[in-house]
Amino acid sequence: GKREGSATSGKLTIAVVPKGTTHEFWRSIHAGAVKAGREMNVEIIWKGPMREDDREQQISVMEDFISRGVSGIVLAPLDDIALRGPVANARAAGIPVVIIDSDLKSDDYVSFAATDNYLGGKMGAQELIRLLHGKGRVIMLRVMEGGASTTNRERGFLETIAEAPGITVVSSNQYGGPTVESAYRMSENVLAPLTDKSGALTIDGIFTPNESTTFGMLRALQDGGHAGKITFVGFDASPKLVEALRSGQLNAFVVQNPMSMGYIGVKTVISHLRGEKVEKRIDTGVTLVTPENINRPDMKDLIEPDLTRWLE
Amino acid sequence: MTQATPAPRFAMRGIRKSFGATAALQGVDLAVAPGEVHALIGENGAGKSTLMKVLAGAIRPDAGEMLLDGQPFAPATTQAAREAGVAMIYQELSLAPHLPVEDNIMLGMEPIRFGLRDRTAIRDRAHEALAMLGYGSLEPRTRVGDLPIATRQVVEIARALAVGCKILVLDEPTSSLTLADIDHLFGVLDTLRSKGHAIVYISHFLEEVKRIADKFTVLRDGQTAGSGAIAEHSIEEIVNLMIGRKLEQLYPRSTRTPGEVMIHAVGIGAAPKPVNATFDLRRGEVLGLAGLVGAGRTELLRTLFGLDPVASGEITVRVHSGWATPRDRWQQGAGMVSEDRATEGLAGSLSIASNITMNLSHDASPLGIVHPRHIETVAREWIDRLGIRTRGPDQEVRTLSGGNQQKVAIARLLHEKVDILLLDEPTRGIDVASKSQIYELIDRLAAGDPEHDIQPRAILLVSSYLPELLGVCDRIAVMHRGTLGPARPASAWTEHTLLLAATGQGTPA
Amino acid sequence: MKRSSSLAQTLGPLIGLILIFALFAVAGPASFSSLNNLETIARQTAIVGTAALGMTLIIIAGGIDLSVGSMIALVTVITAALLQAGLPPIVAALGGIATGLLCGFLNGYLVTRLKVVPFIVTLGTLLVVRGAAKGFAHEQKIDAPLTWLKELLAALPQGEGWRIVPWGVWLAIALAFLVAGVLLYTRLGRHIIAIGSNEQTARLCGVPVDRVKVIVYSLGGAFAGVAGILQFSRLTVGDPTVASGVELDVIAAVVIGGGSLNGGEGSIAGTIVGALIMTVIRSGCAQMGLPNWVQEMVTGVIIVIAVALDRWRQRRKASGAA
Amino acid sequence: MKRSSSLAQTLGPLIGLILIFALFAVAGPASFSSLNNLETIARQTAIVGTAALGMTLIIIAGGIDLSVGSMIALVTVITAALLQAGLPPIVAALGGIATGLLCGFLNGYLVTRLKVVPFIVTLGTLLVVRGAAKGFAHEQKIDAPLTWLKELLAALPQGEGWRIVPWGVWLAIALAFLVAGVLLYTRLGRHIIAIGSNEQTARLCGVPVDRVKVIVYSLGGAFAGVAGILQFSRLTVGDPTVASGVELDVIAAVVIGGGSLNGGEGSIAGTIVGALIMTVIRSGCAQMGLPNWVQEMVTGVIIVIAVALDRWRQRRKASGAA
Ligand SMILES: Nc1ncnc2c1ncn2[C@@H]1O[C@H](COP(=O)(O)OP(=O)(O)OP(=O)(O)O)[C@@H](O)[C@H]1O
Ligand SMILES: Nc1ncnc2c1ncn2[C@@H]1O[C@H](COP(=O)(O)OP(=O)(O)OP(=O)(O)O)[C@@H](O)[C@H]1O
Ligand SMILES: [Mg+2]
Ligand SMILES: [Mg+2]
Repeated sequence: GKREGSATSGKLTIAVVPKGTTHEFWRSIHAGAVKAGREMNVEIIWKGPMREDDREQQISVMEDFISRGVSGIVLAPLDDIALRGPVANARAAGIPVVIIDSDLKSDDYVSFAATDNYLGGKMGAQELIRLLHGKGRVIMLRVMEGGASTTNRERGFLETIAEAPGITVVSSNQYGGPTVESAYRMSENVLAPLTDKSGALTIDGIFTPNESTTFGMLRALQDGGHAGKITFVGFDASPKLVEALRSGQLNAFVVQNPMSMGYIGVKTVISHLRGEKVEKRIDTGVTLVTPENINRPDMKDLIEPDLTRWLE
Repeated sequence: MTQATPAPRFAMRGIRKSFGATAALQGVDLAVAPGEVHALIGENGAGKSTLMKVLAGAIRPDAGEMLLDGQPFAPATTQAAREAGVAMIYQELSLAPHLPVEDNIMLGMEPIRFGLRDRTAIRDRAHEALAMLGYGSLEPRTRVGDLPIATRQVVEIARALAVGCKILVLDEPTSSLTLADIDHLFGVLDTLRSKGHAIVYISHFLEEVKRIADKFTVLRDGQTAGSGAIAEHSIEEIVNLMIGRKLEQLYPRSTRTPGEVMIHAVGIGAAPKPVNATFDLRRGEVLGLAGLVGAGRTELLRTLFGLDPVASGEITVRVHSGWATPRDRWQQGAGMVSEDRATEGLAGSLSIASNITMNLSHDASPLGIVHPRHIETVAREWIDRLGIRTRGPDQEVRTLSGGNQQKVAIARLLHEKVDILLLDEPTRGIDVASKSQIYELIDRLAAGDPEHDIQPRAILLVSSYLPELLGVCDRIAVMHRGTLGPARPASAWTEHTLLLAATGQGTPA
Repeated sequence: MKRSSSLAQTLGPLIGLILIFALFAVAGPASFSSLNNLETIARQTAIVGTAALGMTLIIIAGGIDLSVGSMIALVTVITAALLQAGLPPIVAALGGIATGLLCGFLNGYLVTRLKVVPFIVTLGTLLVVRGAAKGFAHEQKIDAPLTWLKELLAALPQGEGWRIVPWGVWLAIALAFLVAGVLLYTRLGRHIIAIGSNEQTARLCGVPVDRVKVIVYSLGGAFAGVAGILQFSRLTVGDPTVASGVELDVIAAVVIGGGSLNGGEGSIAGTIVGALIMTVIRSGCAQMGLPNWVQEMVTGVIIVIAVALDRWRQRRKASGAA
Repeated sequence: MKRSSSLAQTLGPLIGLILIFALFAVAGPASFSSLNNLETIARQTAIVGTAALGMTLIIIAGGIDLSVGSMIALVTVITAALLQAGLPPIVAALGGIATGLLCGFLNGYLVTRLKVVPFIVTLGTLLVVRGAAKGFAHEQKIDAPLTWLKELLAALPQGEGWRIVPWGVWLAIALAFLVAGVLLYTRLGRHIIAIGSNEQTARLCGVPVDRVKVIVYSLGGAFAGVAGILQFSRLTVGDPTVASGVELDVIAAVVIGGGSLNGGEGSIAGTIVGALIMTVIRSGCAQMGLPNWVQEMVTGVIIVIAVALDRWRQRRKASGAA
């Protein structure tokens, strides 16, 4: 039988499938999922693809969980179409799926809990316009070809920034790639032709749509001695980025609420298993963090959550 | 020879070929009639192989023309030459070790049936060719890589026979064949001759040449030095033509005084051979090991030298007993020349200098620093002393002629100043003049030079060439199926008794 | 005795596979050895396995092909675009495979004409083909209408259990038999081994070395094309970033299965076993819920042990029996 | 004549490098050939270049090391952890390098003891070491206090122009000279070449083959360790996911520079030029603002052309002058 895994243990087993496992962001989701698991007394299995951009692998992981017969799955799909098949299979096997983080073009899932990524990009753009007083030259470093959530942020940013007539986007077609090092190197290469003879940058603002590009760009700015001299809005938090914000090298970043995303994802799937009615779309919120609001107590859980409490 | 000069099957005229600065062929003529076995003779590096590779389409000549049955012939590829009926057995074995015997024999000529290769036909034709050479019992599905070197040579010959040809070129086919195999081969050559094939036979064994060939051509330094009918010339005359002077005594023999025991071996056994080998090797003597191919002499040497594991018995090299790595053996003052030059003996892509000094045990400073100039000087010295024919110490070893390669392998031992020399077929593929140089060298090493305070060495010589064993060695032991017989003074053996012992019919001690 | 050597050579990896499977069957959840999961493993192996068929030929011929992952990506993109253009699925699939074949032909052509080592040529085409895929797809995924292509590697629907595995897996199995047959029963197969074993000899014997190489790389491309179709079947979109780094998996499958990067050695059965070993480890670790990093370590250790045991067994046999 | 051959062999790649550079200097933005950008190129090459020094030795000895990227990642993690534990930077750096050396030793030990081909052994350690890095770092980046280590590869601060490039690049250059010296002027270097040219001959000649191999892989690990320190210097955090896939870049640098995967051939100067070629292409394309996919295609094409021209030149010379 397909449900033997859960039947023998008597306890519900919820598989949480992230896009990757090593970014800060996913650890927060993991912590949120574990938190929900402890509260509701279910077993949480955490398993993502080995390579962080590998759709094929994520499909395999889903298949393995369906074979194993877990009670429910919380999935952050790497692709809005490619994961349709596994989700449909899960449904056929009687396993409910809750989608988090990125959308899936399918009707087979129970609920979708995520950040409004387009809004996140839009908020970044608005902050940059505000900081630059509506005029200047800006660049944006993209993340990866075809990533749905970051593409939405990039779109949100570009469409909003286009509404400010005084601002020109000088470069927006370069990709930082999968790792910090690749983003770093690409940042250096993008900045090089935008440097004048005196070594100063000929641009005024920068937007980067995720953690690795933000950190890579920050390192490139620090290296070139530009950090703090240029308006820089990033996305996602990590200790180094918080430090940069406090020291003025980063002017603002947009954060999601990954912990609540993980928490809500697990909770929703359990509610569904218990026969309760759940909403089809749940917004987990985006917040702009600036030097002014960073010390507010409610920000602490967003940017420096105490993950170790939940992860071992 | 009964007819009056028939039209040649093929003729080569004014063939020239240079490799960079080396002029390998400088206008050579050669014509061979149907039904003629033509011996091509010459020193190492004279250009024999190069000439025949031109005929076989493996090398494009710089100048000259060829006629095949009176028609102009200029094969662009080996395939074209093969299709025109030229088959060649190359000097360096050229087999695909991962394929079975049958596929090696039929490679490039596989019969096809229903779009698939016709395995029965392939097997039959391979078997047929092997049977002609007396190897009907060799399983055609054996991987060539699993065969000993001698059997590989048989496979190589079988390949040339299997495809059917008008012209057959054999470049030193007997360098690692047994006497029985040679008899078989000559039988086959006789048959082919009577069928009107033209055969070119390259060999450094002039006795063989005398036996099989009708005519001969001598090459010297890429030029034709002479030719004629074999029957009308003595071996001495041919040698004179080859080297341009009279050869002194072939097997020199100084007074040798056996000294202390250098290798003491008792009941050496290894899987699967040797089974049981007991002998003593003393300083100042040359001990010969005779035996049929496959008897296990090579294995005995490899076991002694630490290249293969020992299964039983005791080895003592000087004061060191027990098994040791090749590195230890060098340090104990022993060195070995491998029978397999191409795959083990030499690093073909490295220079002469690197090959001679590969070990570097005493060329480097205590900190391991090496001066390239020093190595070059050392190499130059050995090139001079052994008369290695080369552009210089930097030449890649694989571009040397076979005999000169062998000298490089021996130079390595001399350079390391070893006291014990294990020589496995050291004169394979070497011309008469070089052979005599090597015999002289062996003699000098065994005798030592008291005047210059040079100690005599101990030499273990494996050879399948009986005259050489009888001429060079002080004592000879015969190995039969892995068991080594007692060593007796060379004067107590004749070729005949050696052969009997090697086939297991020898008189017990 | 030597007759069975190619079978015997596959025996080592096969024993390894069985041991590893047994390990997970005992240590993992009960579901691991269920029929259902066997089907999953078969489906997950199909893509790498199919690409590895071509790679086996290339490696036996003494070459290597790093561009296989990029080719798979390009094929998914082309297939998706053809479907989107309204062509029937079979035409789209054939178009995809033809694309793979063409890329393979390019590899072969460059290797034989430029006399550049295959590592560099295919490193170049790895980049070129990947770039072409991205450019063609405008750096995005290409959506395609759902067709029967998606059934190729989909989990079996209820009531079709008689098929045991989906059509795509059967296709891969059929291709494996075909390639094994080519190696064993055709002149081409012998020539491939001869070239990998000793190129010089092959040339001297009149084997059309360059032509065979071009054929081998083209076949490699065609199999990457089929793998691309299977990949597309799983993704249902054309994805220019898919299968990056898959070349290492494919090459590893061949080498675990007894292939030698020096050429001359390798077998289809071994390659399939090699590909299965890797899927089983991955699937087993995933189902045991091991963290990614433990899974990576376990995979690494098992690969080395499996190959070491096999080589040790072979050496022992060689010295014992010869 | 052969005396200068190693220099002459590097000439080909060098001409390639100069041509490629000229191409971008003309076609790209003016900033490309600025001193500033030269410094950036030097900094970006340092990591791959340093790792490639060890890889050159390994490849000359006839081996390969796929685990170099994983080692770099582990070294950044260990170094960060040591710094976090309050150790002085120099100790942390040495600890990192020692980690690399240990991993390399493991590779060498397994290759010589298990008699498994290096491709498989290092594929295994690629996974094991990467897994260890992730596990050690709890699948997270490890923050570390800022120390002078970060200056190693940082852009030169104002007023320190006399250094031309940062210390890390000087370190890499010094190491390059050191390794080139070892290859040319030491017994070890000669033995490495001998083993790569013909291992059997080397064994027959009393070269301690296994010992030399272990040393070579250990050195490879140590250089990966130094590369890891440089990588850490750029990141300032320990990142267990960094440098994945970098092994292909490193191997490519060696092969573009004239190294042969069959062993026996390769040179340090060539390797450095090879690494520079790749950085220059990447940097040039990015600065011209070409889309990513065009960059990839251009890189692929240039790599193949560069190597093809070099080989062609060598062949012509060999047949013309030799
Ligand atoms: N590929 C090559 N490159 C450079 N020189 C070569 C090459 N092949 C042969 N030679 C040179 O050409 C000359 C003739 O060589 P060849 O092999 O024809 O001699 P051979 O008469 O067959 O000698 P042996 O009896 O030793 O086989 C030699 O000086 C050899 O060094
Ligand atoms: N005709 C054959 N068919 C199969 N195996 C053979 C044959 N002849 C020899 N062998 C194997 O080859 C090995 C001995 O090889 P090898 O020829 O090197 O011995 P050897 O006495 O050193 O001969 P030589 O030095 O004259 O070549 C043994 O393992 C033997 O079983
Ligand atoms: Mg010759
Ligand atoms: Mg022998």
